[in-house]
Amino acid sequence: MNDLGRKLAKIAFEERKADYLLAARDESGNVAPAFVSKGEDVGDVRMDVPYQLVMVLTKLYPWIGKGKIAVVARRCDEKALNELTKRGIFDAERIVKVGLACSKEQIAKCRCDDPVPSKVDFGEPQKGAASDELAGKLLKMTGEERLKFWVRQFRKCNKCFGCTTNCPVCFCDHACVLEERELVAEKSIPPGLAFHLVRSFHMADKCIECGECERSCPADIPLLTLRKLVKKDMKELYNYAPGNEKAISPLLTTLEGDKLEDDSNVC
Amino acid sequence: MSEFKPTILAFCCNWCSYAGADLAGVSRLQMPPNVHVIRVMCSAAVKPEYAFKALSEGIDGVLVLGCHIGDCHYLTGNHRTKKRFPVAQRILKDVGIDERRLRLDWVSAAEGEKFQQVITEFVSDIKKIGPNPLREVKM
Amino acid sequence: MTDRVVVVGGGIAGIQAALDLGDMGFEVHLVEKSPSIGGHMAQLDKTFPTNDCSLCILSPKMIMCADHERIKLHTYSEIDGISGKFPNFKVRIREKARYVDITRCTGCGDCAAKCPVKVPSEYEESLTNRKAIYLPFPQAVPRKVTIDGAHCRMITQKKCGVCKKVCQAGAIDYDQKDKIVDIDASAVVIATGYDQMNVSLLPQFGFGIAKDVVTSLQFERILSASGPTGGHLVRPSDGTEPKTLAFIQCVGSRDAKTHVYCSSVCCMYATKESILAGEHAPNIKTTIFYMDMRAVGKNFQEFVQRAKKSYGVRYVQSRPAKLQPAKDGKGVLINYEKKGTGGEVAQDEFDMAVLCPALEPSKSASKFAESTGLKLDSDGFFMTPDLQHPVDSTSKGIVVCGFASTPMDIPDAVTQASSAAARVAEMISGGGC
Amino acid sequence: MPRIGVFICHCGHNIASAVDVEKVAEFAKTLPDVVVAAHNMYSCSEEGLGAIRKSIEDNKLDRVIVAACTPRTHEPLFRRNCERAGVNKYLFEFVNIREHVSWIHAKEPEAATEKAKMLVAMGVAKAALLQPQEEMESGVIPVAVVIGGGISGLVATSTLVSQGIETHLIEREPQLGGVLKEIAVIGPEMKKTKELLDSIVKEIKSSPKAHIHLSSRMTDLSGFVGNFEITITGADKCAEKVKAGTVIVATGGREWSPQGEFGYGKMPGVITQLELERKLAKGDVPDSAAFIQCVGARVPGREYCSRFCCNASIKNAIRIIEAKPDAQVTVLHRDIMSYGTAAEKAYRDAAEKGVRFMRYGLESLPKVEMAGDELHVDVYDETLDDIVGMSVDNVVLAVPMVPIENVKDLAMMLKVPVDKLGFFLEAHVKLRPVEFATEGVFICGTARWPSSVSECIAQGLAAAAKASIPIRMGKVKIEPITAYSDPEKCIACGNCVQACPYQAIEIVTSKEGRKYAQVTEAKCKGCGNCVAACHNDAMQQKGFNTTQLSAMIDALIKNALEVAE
Repeated sequence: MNDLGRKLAKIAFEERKADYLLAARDESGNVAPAFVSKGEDVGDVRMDVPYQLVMVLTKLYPWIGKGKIAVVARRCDEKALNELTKRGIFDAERIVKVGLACSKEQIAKCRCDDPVPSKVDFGEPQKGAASDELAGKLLKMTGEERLKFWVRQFRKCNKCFGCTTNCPVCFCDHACVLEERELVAEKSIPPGLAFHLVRSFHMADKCIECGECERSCPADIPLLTLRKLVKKDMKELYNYAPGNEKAISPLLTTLEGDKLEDDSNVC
Repeated sequence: MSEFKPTILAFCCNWCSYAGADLAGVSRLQMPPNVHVIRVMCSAAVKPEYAFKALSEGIDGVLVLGCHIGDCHYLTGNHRTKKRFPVAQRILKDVGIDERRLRLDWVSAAEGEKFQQVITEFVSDIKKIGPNPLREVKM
Repeated sequence: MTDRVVVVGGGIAGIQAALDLGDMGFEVHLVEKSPSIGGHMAQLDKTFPTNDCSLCILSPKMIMCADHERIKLHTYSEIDGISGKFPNFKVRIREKARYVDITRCTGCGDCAAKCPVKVPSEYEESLTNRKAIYLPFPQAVPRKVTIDGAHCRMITQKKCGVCKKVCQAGAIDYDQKDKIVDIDASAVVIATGYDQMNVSLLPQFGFGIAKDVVTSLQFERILSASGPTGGHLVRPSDGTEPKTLAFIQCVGSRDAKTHVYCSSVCCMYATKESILAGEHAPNIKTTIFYMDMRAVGKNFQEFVQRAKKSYGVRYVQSRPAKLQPAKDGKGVLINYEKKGTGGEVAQDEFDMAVLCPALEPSKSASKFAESTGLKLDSDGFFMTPDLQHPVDSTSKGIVVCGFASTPMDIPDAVTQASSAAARVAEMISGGGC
Repeated sequence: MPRIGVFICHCGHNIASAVDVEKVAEFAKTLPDVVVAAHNMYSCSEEGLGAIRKSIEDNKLDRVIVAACTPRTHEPLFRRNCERAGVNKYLFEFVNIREHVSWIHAKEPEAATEKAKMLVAMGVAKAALLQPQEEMESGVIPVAVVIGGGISGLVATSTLVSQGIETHLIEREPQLGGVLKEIAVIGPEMKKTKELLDSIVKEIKSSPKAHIHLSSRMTDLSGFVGNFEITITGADKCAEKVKAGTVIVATGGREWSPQGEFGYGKMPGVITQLELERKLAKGDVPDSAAFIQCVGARVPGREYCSRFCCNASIKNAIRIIEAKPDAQVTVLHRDIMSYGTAAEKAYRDAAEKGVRFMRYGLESLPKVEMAGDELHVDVYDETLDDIVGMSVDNVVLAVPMVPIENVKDLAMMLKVPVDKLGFFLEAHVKLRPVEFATEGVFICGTARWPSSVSECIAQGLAAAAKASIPIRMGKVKIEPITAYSDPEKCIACGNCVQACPYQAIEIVTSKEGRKYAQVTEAKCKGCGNCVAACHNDAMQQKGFNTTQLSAMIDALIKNALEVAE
């Protein structure tokens, strides 16, 4: 167990009274998830690789009947946990977060503008990236140019579902509607544009911009840029950023902050 | 190619806009023949996914017509429609499809003339915007 | 003791009573004297205080009534007489000749298009004409045409016959006669509603003298999108949009010379119509001349506040004495006493004025009153003396609901219709007291 | 494979004038699964319906499409017609080519015919995927529960039991009568309250069907129309469970207590209307009185008019003058709300008997002070443009009726809404005044809105009439357009639960421990909110499921876009 491991174990088990700890560690030169219970050796912890621990937690959680679970969480993981809690996947009391502030390189790779978790236990808090450079260029384009850009990008998609499988907040894995024939033209590779439009809509009120979809896409489609464009829309429309725990339930299905009588009822 | 005749899909709710469309018919209000109405029980039952499917496969315009806020037969159905569709419109814009191809509006059961006005306006808007580029672009 | 009930009057109260009784398992005969059920509510553009479109909420009930397997509609029919006593009444219904076979007519309206005879339309309060063969309004139930025998040239002078030629369904039958239908029923529900008082009896209010003085029902038709002006607020004299509008409350009501009672609904519908006028003509200046602004129901006071604040409606507490045409027959000059000036009379000019006439119980009901022991009060309303049974009339087995018993608004009329259904159920199945 | 029959209607020439009906019928024959396509003059007439039935039998059809007018009027007629020909009435699709085509494209026959073809193609695509449905029915327990033993609750109970319906009446006080008990005489006819209440209570007690629970409260309610389960907790804290088909809420209201207005609480002679009722009942009649109307009503924060206080003041003014003919009685008001026949007559009688009515405005409120041990009232009189003073034995404050204290938790328990003031919110303020949006729960009396005694009685009767309907019918019919979930696809994210306006969906756990969303069909109104909220098509709506609607879009794309090419 390296120093990081010892410090992590102390925070998780002693300070935060967790019964289990989920972190990423070094295993013969690779990085792998480690799930240890109190007292076990957590091994040589690694915090420099953007590992999707929340994905692992979603899979393990149903099998761990009771007890508190500590998990190393960057700011995007923390936001993912909030959105998943809102949708009944976890119950909040059983999850303990150990805050990891992302390094400059990681922030640059994700063009992340919100890299610092609410409680920082590891890493130095850095300033977020100003904005997604490609998104800026796209916004300046005309509609036709933008459409040409995205049609050329989505033509490379071979419907491998890498983006949905590795997305922490995309949890209808075994029944994703995008596999249904109706919504996306049958047997068509690349899938119709509807595939990406529908996915963008589903992500609109829960995408936490962890960048995993872009990293997992074999065709290097700038999916994170598309997510950031939609994020800007949600901010402008509803002043809402996915992942904020104050909003108790998913924005698009609730009537939060919506006055029920509307005097525009003038016909 | 002859003058562009748009193909438009409309979702009307059984209690208000579909009845408004009927009243426009009963009052013989003439309007362009490009809009095809699908009846649903409430505008809140219209999944934005339908609009994405239609627009990405060449339909030129999609219209969702619900009851006025406060008139919804199911109390708050149209509040959700009012919240969902602006997001769908913005996503179309982000991808480069003219978001005016998707329009949300309210028509009461007594507003035959408003139905005529919305249909006429939407068809002329779509004619100005032009054919849906995705019609030729086979992905 | 059968479980058959006759409901007299096809307005909102009659429709609601019929629906409730039908749902309770009784066999209902709903008798309506005009060609379609719906009553005055069908003429309204919107209803207070929510500004719901009146027909939007009424026509589903009309269709349910026509489609209900235990309700039989007798439209364009009148009650010739009611004999017998509870629980064995014999009700004689006269189904007036329509000269149209309603099993064949599909309400397509070709006949009306071709009919040469024009008659002032009752539904449009004589603002426009209908034909001698007509569908009262597009959403009429049943959606069948009727030949008005008094004006049809074929019936009166045996000339024309255009409608028969045009009718592809072969539904026209000029030799149709009135049909008498005798129903033995255990109970009768009276829901005959109201009619607007004839305001030409009060010449000081200028109706029929000043073209731009209209009744409130006429104003509803002017506001209605399916009305004669297509919903454009224009005044009768020159078809221009009025800039200033006046409402006169209590025309014939609360007046010892005509009717002592208060008609209960005029304050609220005047407020509603003033709001609608503000929506149709945004910079219109509206004044309501009232005595007491009786806004007593749910959200009614807020409705009045909304008229004052968002639509700038001016409420003047005064009872106008005289209305007369302004220069060259257009507009209206109104003389009224200015409050707080010790009786000084002012005269203002308005582009248009709306009279809110007293609402009288419909005359058709009083015909069979004596034969059934139904007593009417001094104003012509059916007496309902027993406080514990507010819908029971003075004749056992006959209940009264809606405006026929006392002035009330639509929610109270609908409530009383259900109360009438409860009383009938109590009397028939429960062996009520 | 479905066998589809398409029947295009001429509707005389209403459709045929703009739509080439034969061409549409020819086109319909080319559509997948269409076995026969015919057209007739009037599909809705007897022989039109007969022709369809015959074609169903001859061609062994199992899907029927009628292309004619609007489904909103004749859909039930054509559904019943299919049923008579042996086809499940929900394997029927109505295509509107009159109001939506021929009547609005009268001058463009080719375009109208093309559009009619498209709509028929979309109708056929949907019809092919329709599933047979049965109108669901759920039983109704023939018992009613009335909450609240005031005048409205009593009348509702008495009419229900005398219709032979078993009824439980729950009253939280040890005796029946509610607020009305404190009023000796009811205006304007001056009927004795005791006589009225005793007569109704006698009627209730004489029926074996009535169960009166005094000093009891409803502490829980679950279930839905037809089978509610209500827990009644008595004074001795023992809980009794009652099963019922329908519930009537008649919990009434209470008099608003002034917070020192016009010296209330400081000057002894300043009393509320109910306090005056108690004085008059004891025969303690003042020599002079000033009624002040709209105290705590029609003011910012409580804008509403409490409807009956003017008539109550007029009644009590007349009682004072009749007891003491030379008593000085003045009513200070901002409008006299004596609507209707009897109330307006009483207003005139009071004036004739010498009651003085003076109007005041919010800007010039009457002032009440003690002059020695005498109460003195000053009010600005417009007509005289001067202050008028009077000394009186009593100043009677006509205060509004307000909802009972615990109305919020009662509403939570019933899962019915209250408005911002705390009065219960009925289903529709104009046309469903005694029903809640939640089926099977009804409302009457001052819990809905302040009402006069005769109005409360009428509302009690009306609520009872509505409550008796499901019980008399013995079953509640549910149109099969309700939602249903596919447990395999559902991941229990709860989007649908939050989207449902009728709380008809809950997350349940299957035997194998898997969580999924389940719809209670009796509560579902078929709005489809949940379907749109569900991201992976686990939630579907009968008659409008996503496969059917997507097939309609496909049909439009296939037929319209290829034609346009």
